[in-house]
Order: sequence, then C-alpha cells, then structure tokens
Amino acid sequence: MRDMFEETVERLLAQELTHEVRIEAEAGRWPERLWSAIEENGLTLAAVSEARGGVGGTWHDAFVLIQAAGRHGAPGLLAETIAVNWLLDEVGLDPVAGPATLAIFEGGAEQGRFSGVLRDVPWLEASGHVLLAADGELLLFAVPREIGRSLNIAREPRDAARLEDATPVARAPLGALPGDVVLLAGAMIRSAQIAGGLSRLLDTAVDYANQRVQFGRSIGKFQSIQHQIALLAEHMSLATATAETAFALAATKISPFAVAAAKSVSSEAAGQGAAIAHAVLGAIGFTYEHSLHFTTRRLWAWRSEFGGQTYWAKRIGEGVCRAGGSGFWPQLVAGSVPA
Amino acid sequence: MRDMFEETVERLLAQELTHEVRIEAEAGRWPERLWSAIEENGLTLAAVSEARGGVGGTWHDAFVLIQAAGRHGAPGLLAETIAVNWLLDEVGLDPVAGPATLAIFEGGAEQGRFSGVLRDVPWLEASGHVLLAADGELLLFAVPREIGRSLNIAREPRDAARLEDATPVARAPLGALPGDVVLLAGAMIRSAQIAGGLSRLLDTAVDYANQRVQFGRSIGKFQSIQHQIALLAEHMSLATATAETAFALAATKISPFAVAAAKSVSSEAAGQGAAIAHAVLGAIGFTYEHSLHFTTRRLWAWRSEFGGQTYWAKRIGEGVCRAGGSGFWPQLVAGSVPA
Amino acid sequence: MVPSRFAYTRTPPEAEGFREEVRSFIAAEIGAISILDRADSWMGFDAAFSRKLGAAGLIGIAMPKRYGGRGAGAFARYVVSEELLAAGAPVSAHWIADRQSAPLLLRYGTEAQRERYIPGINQGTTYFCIGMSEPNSGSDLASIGTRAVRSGDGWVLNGRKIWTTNAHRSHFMIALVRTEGKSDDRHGGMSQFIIDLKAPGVTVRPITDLTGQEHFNEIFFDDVALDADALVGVEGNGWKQVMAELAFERSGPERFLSSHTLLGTTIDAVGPAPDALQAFHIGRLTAKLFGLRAMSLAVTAELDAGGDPAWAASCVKDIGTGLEQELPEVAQLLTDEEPRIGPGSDQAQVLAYLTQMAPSFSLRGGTREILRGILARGLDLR
Amino acid sequence: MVPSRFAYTRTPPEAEGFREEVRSFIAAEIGAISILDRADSWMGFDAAFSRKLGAAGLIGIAMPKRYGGRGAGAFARYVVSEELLAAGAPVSAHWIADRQSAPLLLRYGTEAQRERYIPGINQGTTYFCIGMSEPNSGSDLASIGTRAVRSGDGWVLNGRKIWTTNAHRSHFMIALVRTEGKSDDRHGGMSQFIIDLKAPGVTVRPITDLTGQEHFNEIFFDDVALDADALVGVEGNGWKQVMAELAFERSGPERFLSSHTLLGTTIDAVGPAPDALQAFHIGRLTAKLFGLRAMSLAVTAELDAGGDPAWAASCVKDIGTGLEQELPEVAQLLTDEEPRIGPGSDQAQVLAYLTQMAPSFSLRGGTREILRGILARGLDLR
Repeated sequence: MRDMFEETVERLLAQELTHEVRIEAEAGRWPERLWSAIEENGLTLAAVSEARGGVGGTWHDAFVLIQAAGRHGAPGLLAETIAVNWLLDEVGLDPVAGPATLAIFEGGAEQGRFSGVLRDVPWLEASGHVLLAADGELLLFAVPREIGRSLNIAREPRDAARLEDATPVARAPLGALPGDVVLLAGAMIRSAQIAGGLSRLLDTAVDYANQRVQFGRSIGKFQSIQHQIALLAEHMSLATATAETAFALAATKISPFAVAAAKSVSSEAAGQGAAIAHAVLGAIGFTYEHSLHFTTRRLWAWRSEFGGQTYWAKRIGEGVCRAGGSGFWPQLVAGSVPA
Repeated sequence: MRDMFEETVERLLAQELTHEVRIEAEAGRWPERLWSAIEENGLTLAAVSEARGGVGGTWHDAFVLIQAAGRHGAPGLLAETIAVNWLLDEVGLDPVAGPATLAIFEGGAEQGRFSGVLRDVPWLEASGHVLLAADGELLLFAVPREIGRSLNIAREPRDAARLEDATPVARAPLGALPGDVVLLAGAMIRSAQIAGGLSRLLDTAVDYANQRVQFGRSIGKFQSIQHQIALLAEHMSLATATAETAFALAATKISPFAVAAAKSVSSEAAGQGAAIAHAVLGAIGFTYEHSLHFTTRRLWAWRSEFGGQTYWAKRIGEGVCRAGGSGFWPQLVAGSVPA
Repeated sequence: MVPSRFAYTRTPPEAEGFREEVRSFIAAEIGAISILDRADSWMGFDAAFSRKLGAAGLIGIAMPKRYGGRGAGAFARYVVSEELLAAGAPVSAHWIADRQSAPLLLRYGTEAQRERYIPGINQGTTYFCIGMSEPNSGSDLASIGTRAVRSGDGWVLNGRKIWTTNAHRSHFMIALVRTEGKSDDRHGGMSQFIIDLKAPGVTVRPITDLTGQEHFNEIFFDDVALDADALVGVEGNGWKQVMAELAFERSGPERFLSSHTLLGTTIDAVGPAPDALQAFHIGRLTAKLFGLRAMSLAVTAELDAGGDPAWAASCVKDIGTGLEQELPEVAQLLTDEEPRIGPGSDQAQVLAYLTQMAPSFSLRGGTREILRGILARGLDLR
Repeated sequence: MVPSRFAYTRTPPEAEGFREEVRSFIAAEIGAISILDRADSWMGFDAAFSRKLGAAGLIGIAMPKRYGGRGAGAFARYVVSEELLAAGAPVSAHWIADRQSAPLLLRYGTEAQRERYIPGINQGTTYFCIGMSEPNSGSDLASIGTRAVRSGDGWVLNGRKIWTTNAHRSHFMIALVRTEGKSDDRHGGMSQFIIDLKAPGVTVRPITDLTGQEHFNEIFFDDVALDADALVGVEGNGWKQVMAELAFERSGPERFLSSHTLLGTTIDAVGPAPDALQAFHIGRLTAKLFGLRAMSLAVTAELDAGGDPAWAASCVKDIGTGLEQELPEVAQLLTDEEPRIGPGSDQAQVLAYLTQMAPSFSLRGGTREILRGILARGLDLR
C-alpha cells in the first residue's frame, strides 16, 4: 500500500505542482487544480477504512503521503485533510468531502453549543470543515465566516476565528484517543512534512555540490562540504525514522511519547538542516529565484507549529523525571514514556 | 608589570613544574619545591600593594599569572593564594604567608564565633589559611583539623570541613566588595585558568597536526582538522578576552556581570576545546602517557567549580530579563548588567 | 602561539564623549522606525535617515575635518557605530561608504578623489557599494574576470559583478577588476576603480532574495568608459589594497549586532521572570556578546595602532557570524510565538524576518570556510 | 536519494520473548555491580559475569545450537544486547567474541575452527580481541605493515598492533595482516588470522589510559609461528572480510548506550520536578535516543535480510557517537554536582568517569571523519 501511495503522490505532485502554483499559493490563491487531482486520486481518504468509502490504508501507510507533501512543499491541506479523515474514521464518523483542517480549541460548551477561540489554524479560510477535540469528544464544525488571517514564514495561512454558540456538524466520543489528539495529530503531520522537506534539501545540496566548481574542483570534493552534507543526511534520517515510528505506533494506538519524540527531533533537524543547505548553496540559495527557500521557509515554519521543540522535549523530560531513572529504559523500549 | 609577571612565571614553571611533580601532586603530594620557588619570587603577593609588603601589581596584572598557572596545570594554590592576598589587601588586611585557599561558607555567627560548613574547598588540607565572606565581613581562618577529602577530575583535592565556634585570625568589613565576593573571585581565577589551559590545548593540537601523517600527508592539511583547530582558537580567544575583561574591571570595581560572563564563556569553551583537542589527537591523546589529559581533565574540573556555566548564565539571564530589552544595551556596554 | 592576544581595551574618554551624542540623536529618531525596519538595521536603506545623521555630524567620525569629518579616532567611530546598530537604526545607505570607501580613498586615493567623494559620504548623501564577487568566482576572488583595458588616458571596462549589496541604490561602486592578463601570482594584475553607476554601459539588475526584498544586485559593464582618475591607488595593487580593507570589514560591531533587535524582542517576549531554559540561553548569549565586543575593541586598537590584525578580525567575524546565526535558532526555542509574516507581535515578526536573513550573515565578508582557512593558516597549520 | 530509508522495524514476538529472560538475569545480578562498573558497561571486563551469562544461555543468541548457541535470530540477539547495555552490565569480556569473532568464524571459518572456538565463546569463557590499527596507520588501515610469511604449512608473523581493546585479558586475537607484498589494489594482499595470545613471540603491553585504567594494548609479534588453520577465510581476502563485519560493528546498541548509566543517574539527580532547562535537555536526549534505536533496528533488519547496510550503519554510529559524547556535556549543565573521582554521589562519580571516557567513543569503530567520508561517498558526492 505504501509503495502505491508513494508512486501516486510523487507522480501527481510532479505533474500538478508547478513553480507557478507554488508562487500563486504564497500570494494567497488556493491551488484548485492541484486539489482536484488530489481528491480524484483518493489521497485525502488514504487512512479511511473501506467500509466508510476510504482507501483502507493505515495511518502508517499515510506517512509516505504526508512526507511527500512536505518534500514538495505542496500548498493547501493535503496533510491536514488526511489527518482529519483518519481521526473521523477512528471515532466511527464518515470522512468529509473537500479540504478540511484541524485546530486547537480554547473555550467551552454550553448545552451542546461551543464558544471559544481557534488560533493558528492552517488554511482555515480555504477549508470546508475544521476538526477539534473538546470535552472528551471529537467535533467537526463548518468553518466560521469571520476569519483573521496571518501567515507563517512560508506564507501559508495560519488563521484565527471564534466559535460563538456553534453546533458541530458531526461529533463522537474520543474513546481510546487521548484528549489532546488534535495537537498530537498536528505534530505528527508536521514531523512527517519536515522529514520530507529535509530529503528535498539533501537532494538539492548534493546536486549543487557536485555541479558547482570553486578553486578548480567541484565543492562536493571539499571535506568541509562533505561533512556538512553527511550531517544533513544524519538529521534527515533521524527525523524520518522517528516520525515514521510515531505514525507506525499510532496506527495501532497513539503514543504521545513517540509523537513528542518525533516533533522534538524533527524540529531540531529542520533548523540544522536548513542552515546546512543554505551554507552549502551560498549566495545562490539566498535568492528568490532558486527554489531552495520554498523548502527552508517551510521547515522554519513547521518546526514551531503544533508545539515547537521546547514544548515537546519538556513534555518528555517532565514525564521521564516523574518516572525516575529506573523506569526509564523499559518505558523507552515500550514507547510508553509518560509524555 | 604584566610582561614581567608573565616572564617570571613562565620561567619558573618551566623550571620547576616537571612531569614528575604533576604526577606526584595527583597522587596527593604537596609540591613543596615548586611552592617555595613561587613564594620566593613573590608571585603570591602579586596583587598586594607595596605598602603591605606586596609587589604592587593590580588584579588585572595578576591575570597573566593565573592564566599561566592554568596553562601549565600548576598543582597547588598559586591562583587561590594570589586571590586571597588580593582580597585581604582590598579590605586593608595584611597578606598571609604560605598557601591559602578560599571557600564558600554555609553557616552563621554567634558572638563573633563562626559555625558551619565549608565544601569543595581547593587543597584545604594543604593550606595555612582559608578565606571566606559572611555577615558583611571578609574573614580569615586557620584551617580546621578535621578534613574530608575528595578529588576533582584532575585529582586536585576539593576538601570539606566544619567550623565550630571558630574565631577568625583576621577580619574586616567588605566595604565596597559584594557579599558573594569569594564566589566571584573563585569564578574569576577558574576562568583565567581555563583560558590558560585552552592556550596549551591549542599549541598541542597544532604541533600534533603538523607532525602526524595519515593518508600520505600531515593531518594539519585536512580541512576538517583545520576547521576544528580554528574553532578551538576561537573558543580560546573568546574565553581569554572575556576573562581578562573581568579581571581588568575588577581591578577598579568588581563587575559581577563580567565575572558571570567570563565563567559562562570559559566553562563552555573548556568542554568544546577539550573535545576538539581529543578529536585531533585521537588515540594518542587518550593515553596516560601523553600529557594532553593533564590539561583536559583540569578543564573538565574547573568548568564546574565556583559555579558552572548554568549557574552563571542563569544569573545573567535573570538579571537581563528583570531589566528588560530597553535597558539591555547600555548595561552591556557599562558592564553593569544586574547579575 | 596565536597571532593575537586580544588585549583588554577600554574605549578612551574622548570616544565615550560621542556616546551621549549619538544616543540623543537615536532617541529622537528611532521612534519613527518600525520594529521590522529596526530588525533590518545595517541592511536597512533609509536615505532620509542617513542624511539626518550626516547633518548631525555622525558620519565620518574618524575622517579629517577638512573633508567634513569629525577628526576623531577609531574608537569614537566604533562607539557611534555600535550605538546605531544596537538601536537598530537603518544605516545601510551610508554604511559601506563610511566604513570602507572613505578610508580607502583617504589611504590610497588622490587629493582630488578625496575632495570629490568624501564630503558627500560624510553628509550622508553619497553612497558607495563594493564590487567583488562574480558569477563564477564564488569565494575564489582570484578567479575574477571583469577587466579594464587601457584606452587613451583612461580605461574601458567589461564584465559583471554579482551579490553587490545596495548597487541599485548607490551612486558609485568601487570594484576590484583585472587590469593585466594572467600573471604567475594568482592575485597579481588587479586594480580598484571607482565606477559611476549612472555611466553609460552600466546595467544594475536587483536580485530578489528569499524574503522578497532586494538587497543584492548583479551589475553588467558593457564598454564602460573610465577616466584616468577612476583608478584608486596603484595599478596592479588592487588585491593588496582590498586585503588591507578586510580587517576593517571583518572586525566591526556589525559582525555581531546585525540581529541584535531580536535579542531585545526576545527578552521582552520572555518577560521579567524567565524560566531556567530562558534565563540560561539569554544569559549565555549575553555573555558571548560581551566577550566578543571585547575582542572587537581589541582589534580596533590594533588597527588604530597601524597593525594588520587580519587573523584577529577573521576570528571576530567567524565567532560573530556564529552568534548571529545562533540567535534566531535559540529565540524560537524560548517562547511559543510562531514566526509571522505580516500582522503579528514584534517577536513573531522579527523572528520570521531574521530567521530568513540569517543565512546571509555567512555570505558577506567571507564564508565560514574561508575564515577558518585563514585562521588555520595563521596558526601555522601545514 | 539516500542509501537507506531506515524503514520502521518492530522487534518480532519471538525476539521479545528473550527480553523477560534477560531482565530476570539482570535483576538477579546487577545489585552486585557498583555504579561505576555499570558506567563502564561494555568497556567493563568481568569474567565471572560473562561466565554466568554464558551459563544462563545468554551469549551466542544467534549462533546455531550445535555450537552451543540459542539458534535464535538477529533481533533476539539485539534484545539481549540492548537490555544488558541499558542495565550497565559488565559485558566487555565476551562482547567482541560474541559480536564479531563467532559470526566471522560462522561465515568464513572452517568447521574445525567453529567447533574449536564458538562453544567457548558461547559459554562466556573464551575471549577474543580484534587486531586492526598499527602505530603508524591510524585511520588509514590500508597502510598496515604487520606481515605473515609462509613457512612450511603455516606462517610466521612479525609486526605489531596497537589500540587493541582487551588484548591483555583475551585468549585470542583475530588480526588483519599483510600476506603479500604491495599490490596495486591498496586493500589487496591482506588476510585474517587467529592468534593465540599465549603463543611464543607474542608480547602484550597494556596502555594506561587517561583515567589510569587499562583498556587498550600494544601487541608485538616476533616470529610468531601460525599453524595452517590459523587463517580465517581466504588468503588475500582479509580486507573484504573485515569490511563485511563493519556494519555489525557500527550499528549495534553499544553505539548509543555506552554512556547510558549517566542518563539514569542524571534523571535521578534532577529528581521528579525538573526545571525547564533540565526537562528540555532530558527530553531532547530521550527523543534522540528513541529515534536512533529505531534506526539501529532498521539496520538490524537489513543485515538480517542479507543486505549490506554499510552506509546506514555508519550513519547510526556517527549519530550515536554524537549522542554519547553530548551526554556528559549536557549532564554537567543540569545539576550543581561537581564531578568527583573517588568518594562522591553516584552522579558525581559517573559524570567524572564518563566525561573522561567520552573522547574514546569516537576512536573505536571509525573516527567521525572516516564515517562522514563514508556517508558523503554513499550520497554520491564527487
């Protein structure tokens, strides 16, 4: 399943995700054509059971799709919609049609109606629905009318809105899912996107180093460049392995620790990897014309979203210290460190 | 004055500080001959005014002596005794004869008699006197009889003792000196020693890299080795400049901020520098036979003493945040950040 | 032994006298500068600001009075520079002219050149840029191919320069170009020229950077006629003249204060009661900054005494670059603020901007590879 | 494209079955091991412990039963290894024999060699060391000069090896030596031999390390007579045989768990309510460790499937070395405990010991330069 997913998404994004689509999306235009192709290929239903009209892949299978979305810097809500539909499926709800997003909710409910604030929500204005967790339930809302817009470093919309006595269009108890499942899902997709973005950086850095000549030889022959790129490959590999582990475990049961580890590792790798790629590419990589920044700006944005490294590392550290030195290893092996 | 000091101490240590003296000192033997030479040359009175029988150098002048003590890993109390006599002079007391040390005191006074604990005191057993600050006074005590011994990574004694109703042999109000002046003086001497140790590491690494041949050329020709040693030179330079600044300011008025900066920077440089030197020297540098570890073990020990990097960096950070962003720059320039 | 001891240097009282003067100027002007423009600081081009600064007598501090300077010393210039940068003043318009071009002309230029250019520089109305890199030279400056060929009394210039900061907003460029064929000495046969950027045959193409702004340019020279007095210093001596500038270029406070605004916004975003992680990192960076400033002052003293502290300057630059590039990385760890383009808190905006600009800090004035190579050679590694 | 995807790998249930077994063994034995000996762990030589472990059937997990092994798979061996290391068990006596020598003999050895050596290895009573580096070879193994010359049915060995771990306490060495003159191929003409360390002409000189302990040795061979069956595998094939071992050597849990005891003592020294700095660093290192273990398991799966994950193994080793060397550096930032030799708290003792040992983590199994060179070549940098 994973191979098929990967082939489909790579083919699709290679076809539809032109440089122009990227530039227009950063100027605020929703990538309509790309999105239609994504939906037609069933990618948004990747992790939805066949019984509910999905493709029947697991959340682990979906990892390669979200990684590819990160590798190509796909604008729009591919990653978020896959996650929303996976979570809906997990609690026994049907998937949504069209782009959907997910949000952390600060507020409360009165007689089944919800009021409160949604902040830093990916592409909220372009979404049909927004998913959130509150009061032990997973809740799906139509997107509110009034939207406050803001942009991350990659000029991806991170919107804000208020719910005022809003009624969900679908709801179901969280069941076995943790109360902060939306945050965990958001952190997982960002980790996978970062892993994908890092793989793009690595390809770019290797190609450039082999082709660029200085002091009479390709810069890829310089030990300093070689070592920096080796380090980039290490960051990429560690981020990818940690993120995939979080997805693989969550396909059975979400491990908040594995998610925290994935986001801590990938957020650190994002910064280090971007710095290395820019150092290798030098002045060329600092121009708007070169595509490098379409990846590095995303890495700089994604590392802070759904909790940055500090948030997640502290969660782990607090759990580890609570459990003490003797409990550490068995919990690490089981992926059950309290976090 | 500084040039003369430097010449004297370098000549003296080159003569007296043999490999055997170092090894014996680590086995617990006080370096008697070395110490006599130090006292005969008046080095322990370097920062004592001529009126009190000293050499009349400033605390800034003493920097090069303590740096040299660090460069050569001189066993015993050269650095500490210079500091003790400087502080005695600052409060109008006569210097002591023989080795002296300084300690952080946890305890209190009743009717002029002091009871409490001294911990992690350098070479307490070998000292004639121990200096501490309490109750707004600088206090000089004879060394207690019962001593609990322990060793730092360099096998330098870091002793513990109790004062029980002890009467100081000399005392004077702190006057303009801060209440934690003993801690500040200790941190300053360790910073200068670390700067000296780093300069030794740099010399060792450069010599080795130029002489060791691998893959058909001296390893000093490899870009990776060059860059690591360049980084070592940077750490050394930054640590030295910051430490010297703390001494220079303290010659007029102690700047707790400058001291904190010196110990924060030098403690970080100690770890980084030691790691680089060991990476460059490889297996040879890991043997007891090679002298490298006489320096690196001292760096690993000194960075934690009289407050490690975390203690001092946090002191600065807390002061900076209290003052806020707008007060930051003027205080930095004045060396008056509250810390 | 290292090539420099970075001996402790106190700014002399006469230099400190300038501090209050420049602080008063800043206090009056800085309110009108947005937080994002302050984040730009020495990359921020503001001709009106430079003009006011010149009118206030705060450019050309170390230039002789006969050229409209203040006739003060290197430390006075240092004090004024660091205060402007620390405040985030937009100094980019006049910065290179003041730091590099005027001193170069004072040292190597003819009296006519000095009289022609330096007063305008000091008034904050004449702006210079420096033409060094070329499309295929990268860090390897010895490989440049732009060439001036003798023609009558003057020269004809052909070739192109790239990554030239502010060329699109400057009046003149001082360029390093080839004036002879290949010589045995890789660095021989080069000369420095002053080029009027409005002269026929000069085309300036701004390069949009990843933030969408234009700081850098590509400049094309097609048969550009240069008068005899366009030559700076001695023909064929260009490489040596350029190398002598480098210590000035690499050791100044702009090498560690160009992302300084972010330190201030981070301190304020953290607030008066930091947790241990926040206090540690803010304290650690502050300590480094304090020590690095001491090193930079020591290099200033060496320069002032007529020394050639090329090694020490490279050391300051490389540590400074590390510190500046580390700052956004640390800042994003210390608060939950996500970086934002457009509307957002001061911290969110400044963090977004300087995170993106940080890669450029190791482009200007020598990559880290180049600098560390210089440091290694200076340590006698062979 | 990178040479390895490090695909998610779950330890199979039959392997997990060994976990409780080894944990029970550890629970019974670890109480007698001091905290400092636990810090030593895979560098800690304890023949009595190895014998007990062998008697309990916990050595030779992946070896065939006919040689006294357990006949289980690579993952079962992995589980037992990581549990022993995580607990700080002193496994050094049998470690290299179990990890490298027995698998080498199983793959390349004769039946007679297998029957002679492997059972003793599995009983925890026969110890091997590996002779690779020589005084002038350093990281450049192709330059070794120790040589075996044919003599009758056997060979005569002359030369010396250095930095050989445990040679002074092992029974046998497997050495890479030259058996032909210089060949065009820098790596040709080498062979592997089993050398009885009590044989005439073998002199073992322990090298005291900076902690005052003896882990490494220098070994001199003076006309050492080797029987025909001392040769392992094919004459002249030594380099290839050695390279095939490297992935096993570089990807195992000892590449990131050798300073693990310090993580435990640090967690306990910090206590249940960490401040932000402590929580951040402990969490950050834990996250890395978790991800690195996933990578290491992925390499185990590749090895188990008969692949040659040399690149992936080097990647694990280099990240692991970074993590292990970072741990004492971070630990000393997190508490006020000064490191102590001799009397002191667990944290003070373990910190002192591992701070000193940390430089050796990048000596064994390839320096970081060598590993990063391998990574760069695998990425097709040219």
